Amino acid sequence: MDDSLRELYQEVILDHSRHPHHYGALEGASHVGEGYNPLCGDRVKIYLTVDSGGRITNITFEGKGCAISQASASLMTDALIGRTAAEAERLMGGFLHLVKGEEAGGLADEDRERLEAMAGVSAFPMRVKCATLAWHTMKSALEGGDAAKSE
Amino acid sequence: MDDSLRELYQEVILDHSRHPHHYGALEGASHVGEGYNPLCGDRVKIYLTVDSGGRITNITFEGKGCAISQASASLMTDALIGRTAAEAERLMGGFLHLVKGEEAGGLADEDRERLEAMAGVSAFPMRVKCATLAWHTMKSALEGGDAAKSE
Amino acid sequence: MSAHAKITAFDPVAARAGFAILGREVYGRPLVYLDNAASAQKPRQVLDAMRDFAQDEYANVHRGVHYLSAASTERYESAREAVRRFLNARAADEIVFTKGGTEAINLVAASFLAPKLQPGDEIVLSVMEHHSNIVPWHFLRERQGAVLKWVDVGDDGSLDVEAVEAAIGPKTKLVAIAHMSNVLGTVAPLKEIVKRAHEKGVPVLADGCQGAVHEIVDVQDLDIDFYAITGHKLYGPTGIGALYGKRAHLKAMRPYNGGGEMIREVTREVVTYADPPARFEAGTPPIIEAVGLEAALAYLSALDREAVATHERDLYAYARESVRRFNWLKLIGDAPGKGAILSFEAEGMHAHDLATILDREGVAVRAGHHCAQVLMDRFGVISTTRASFALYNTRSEVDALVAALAKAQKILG
Amino acid sequence: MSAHAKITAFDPVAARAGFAILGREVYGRPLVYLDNAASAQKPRQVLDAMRDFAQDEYANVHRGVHYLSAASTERYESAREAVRRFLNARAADEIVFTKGGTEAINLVAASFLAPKLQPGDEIVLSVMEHHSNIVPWHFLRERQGAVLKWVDVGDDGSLDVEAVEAAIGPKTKLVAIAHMSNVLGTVAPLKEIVKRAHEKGVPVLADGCQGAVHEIVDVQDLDIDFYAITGHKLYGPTGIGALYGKRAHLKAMRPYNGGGEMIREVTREVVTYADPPARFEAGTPPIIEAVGLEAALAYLSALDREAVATHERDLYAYARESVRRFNWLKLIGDAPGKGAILSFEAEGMHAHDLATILDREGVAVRAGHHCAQVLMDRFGVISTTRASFALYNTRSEVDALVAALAKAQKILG
Ligand SMILES: Cc1ncc(COP(=O)(O)O)c(C=O)c1O
Ligand SMILES: Cc1ncc(COP(=O)(O)O)c(C=O)c1O
Repeated sequence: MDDSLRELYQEVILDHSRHPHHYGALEGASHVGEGYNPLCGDRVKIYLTVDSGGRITNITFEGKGCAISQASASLMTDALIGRTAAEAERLMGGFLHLVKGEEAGGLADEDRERLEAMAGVSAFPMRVKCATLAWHTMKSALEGGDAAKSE
Repeated sequence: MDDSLRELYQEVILDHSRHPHHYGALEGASHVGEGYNPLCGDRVKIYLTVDSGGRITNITFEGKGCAISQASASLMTDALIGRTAAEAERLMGGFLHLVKGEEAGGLADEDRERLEAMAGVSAFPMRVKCATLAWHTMKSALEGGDAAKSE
Repeated sequence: MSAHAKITAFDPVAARAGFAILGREVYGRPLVYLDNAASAQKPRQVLDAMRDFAQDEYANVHRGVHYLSAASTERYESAREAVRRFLNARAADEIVFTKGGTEAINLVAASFLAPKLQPGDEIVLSVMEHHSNIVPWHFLRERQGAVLKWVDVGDDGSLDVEAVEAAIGPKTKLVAIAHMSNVLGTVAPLKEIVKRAHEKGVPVLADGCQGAVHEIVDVQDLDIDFYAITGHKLYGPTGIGALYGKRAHLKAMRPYNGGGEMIREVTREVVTYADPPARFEAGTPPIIEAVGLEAALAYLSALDREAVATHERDLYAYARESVRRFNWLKLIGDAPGKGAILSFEAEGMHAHDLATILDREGVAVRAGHHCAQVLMDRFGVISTTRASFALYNTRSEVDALVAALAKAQKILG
Repeated sequence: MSAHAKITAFDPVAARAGFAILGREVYGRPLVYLDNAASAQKPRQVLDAMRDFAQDEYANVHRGVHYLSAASTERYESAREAVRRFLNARAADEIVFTKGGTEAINLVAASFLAPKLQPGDEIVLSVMEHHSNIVPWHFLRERQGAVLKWVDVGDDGSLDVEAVEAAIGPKTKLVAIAHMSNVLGTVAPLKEIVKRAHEKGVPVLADGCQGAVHEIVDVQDLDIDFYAITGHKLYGPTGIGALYGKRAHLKAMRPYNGGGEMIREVTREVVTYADPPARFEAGTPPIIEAVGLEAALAYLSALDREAVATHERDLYAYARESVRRFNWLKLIGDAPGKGAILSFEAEGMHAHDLATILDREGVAVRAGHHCAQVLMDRFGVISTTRASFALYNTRSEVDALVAALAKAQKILG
């Protein structure tokens, strides 16, 4: 099998996509964002709660999509819960670099390790949008903005 | 000089274009037609009188145009004055064949001789419209139809 | 000629030699190109014709008296005649060159229908339409209050003439139907649809972007009002398509784009327009592309097209049979007489994941909504995976597809 | 670098080697192609790029995840970036691919101006416009009651910024001006026009179909709102052009054609649209042509464009000087700083007769109204003869033109 495929569809990705963490609606969410990938029609909805100190106390997501987008959303919830908005911002930036195969400067070592599984996407430029959909949606939810799309 | 050019711009053509026969408006014309060549913007106006027996007793023309279109109009007036509408129709058909380099079946020998000077146009497909403008206009004037265009 | 003789009258393996790209590899594996409904590859004859023309005879058309301009004009008008012949239109002036199939349909919406549309007027279209045969009508809904009447397809993807007829009412101003669906492969019963619509005085436009590639089209026999084609699916170049329109319609229509070539006379105060087809061809047309399209139609027409169709249907039947072993694979579209398009949903596997894995095996298929979101809704899916076949595909390529699907299942399943 | 050094930095004779067609004969004489304002010939690089791409990398763009589709998409978007660079636009999403210059202007008329136009609103344009920058505005006059305000040119063909400013009133909604006239060669003082128009809050569209070929364009420096170009005059393929539009304008504009790729979501009831530039690129775009256009821009950009401009101006000056001997020849358009276009009337000789005779001498010029009838009216002529120069023309070709003119005089004079 093609190495980059093995890299892309590695066990941890498939696990996350089959059994996503924090899946479902979140009652009493303080922020909600909706994302749409016009390329494939996939959608994602992100719910989150930010406490008075600006810390993200919970994140959940809903939606259907490919293994990449599902795993990415699932990994994202793990990575961002407990962060401040500013920390989340930096992490999101680092993630975008990671999946584009660029130098992911903004990531602390443990974050990089946690998200490393998504790095395989960089060998599949047409799939980068799948990986970033949830993250863009998260960003726009945090900013209270419009529905994101992965374009 | 190129033979086909000599053929096209032969003396009789240049003579007709410089000193066109039956040039000007015709008072009391029974039919009038206007022709327009959108390719170059040239116009021609044909006046004619048809008597009660259906014979064309007079034709004149006005307008500006290239040597080919002017000569063709001038030659046409000579050729058609005195003909019945039906005769004119046949002659016009023959002329169209002539300038396209096709077998000009419908032409009597003397008509063919008279119009032969225009046969050189057939080597210049882009100029056939110049040669036929007056004739198409004549036809539409006879039929009492719309302004002709040479298309 | 018997059906068997027809098959042997076309040899796909020999045909492949004319398509250099089919000999290439991707990721070290032989390319298996099964994305033909999106766009077909172009035979050497098309590329040669375009290059030779550009290198030897090119100039702008229509407006010049010089040699190259005359030569170019002749080639351009000869391409129009080739399209006329291909569709069996009555006259070449019923053929309008466009930039593609999409523009051809937009032209009908803007120049034929828009000027006479009243709020509440209805346009009948099917749920299997490509966005190119939906959005122009949505424009008329948004801007002029038109009402879109949707004709459903059966669960097997078949389109029923009775359903079309039932959707036609006293306010219907146009029926707009794909000759062949780019997802289901369904071939619409066009002739019968036209007959029923005409009985009610309603004109019919066919989106022939797929249909013209795989069916033999005779617009006179169909008695259809408008028929749109696109060059790049017909083994021709991008940047060109054509609209067939009955002369009486075209004559009555207002222009589409404004510019050079489509006018009769322009002054500061007024403008008058040229006759069709020039009226609808503003500006410098796709000249080199027209030459390429003529070469593509010549290429197609030199083949035994019945034999090609038989070959393509055989590929579909073989593929359909071959994927039976995958119980996780659900076909979408299986109407009788359908074209060689295999669309499916894969249980537990997303179309994009599947397509990515197939791609690394060298197998190019499409995943997504295929510009047919209304149809996706109809079948309750977000996207499908689609393998679409062309004349140069072979049974062994079907085998490669099947092997790649098995691999995908191993990875994702 | 001194002006002299710049001249030597471009060698037209060497450049000719890249254009196979320039080596051919017509009627047994060497071709002297002086119809470049109608369309330019294409260098080998352009033809190679198109062919190589079609033969090796072609598939439809955007919608596929497979290798060829990704490669194609990359090439297509790289072409967009090349246009951005060529015009120095801020961002690539300000570049919309069209089928040509004419469509680019129509797009602005239909999607930018039409939706906000009230009866009586005014559009300012000059009498030297090409029909492509007249008829779209006539449409708005016919259909929505717009008023066309015409800016005259001087007797030498020059366009005065004061005259443009004077035509702008409180009801002016757009100024639409050719960057360079295709008949007069006049170069409009675009930057100053934009400045004056913006002071009055009026946006400006430039028809750059000629201007972009001969001038170095910087849309940011010009601060212009829209700039239209066409591929085939830029030594590129037919079937493609582009519109630059400021992002804020494009974002606010409604779509043009409807179809695939320009949507966000389509249902039976509604449709939502993609962001620019996709919003304006319905259907399969001219993909192979975009690759060709990128090659053409690369070709141009690799040259010392100042040196090319100097060479072209030298050709014009030489031609102008050379035809002085013909007292029957009356130049039309002789504004300072004009481009290399020699238009003239010949006393006692009709332009078409002249062009026919020149043609048989191998000299390709244009005769007619050049899609500029309003300008013909302005100068009281029905048509002109036009010799228009490109980078590959030479002084000896000017000599050939002059010799052919002398011959024409002998035949017709
Ligand atoms: C000044 C000008 N504007 C617009 C156009 C139209 O360009 P196209 O015919 O490529 O659409 C032309 C050329 O024909 C032109 O010279
Ligand atoms: C059925 C159908 N209609 C219309 C189109 C649009 O054709 P084009 O993209 O060439 O304009 C396509 C292909 O994209 C199609 O498959």
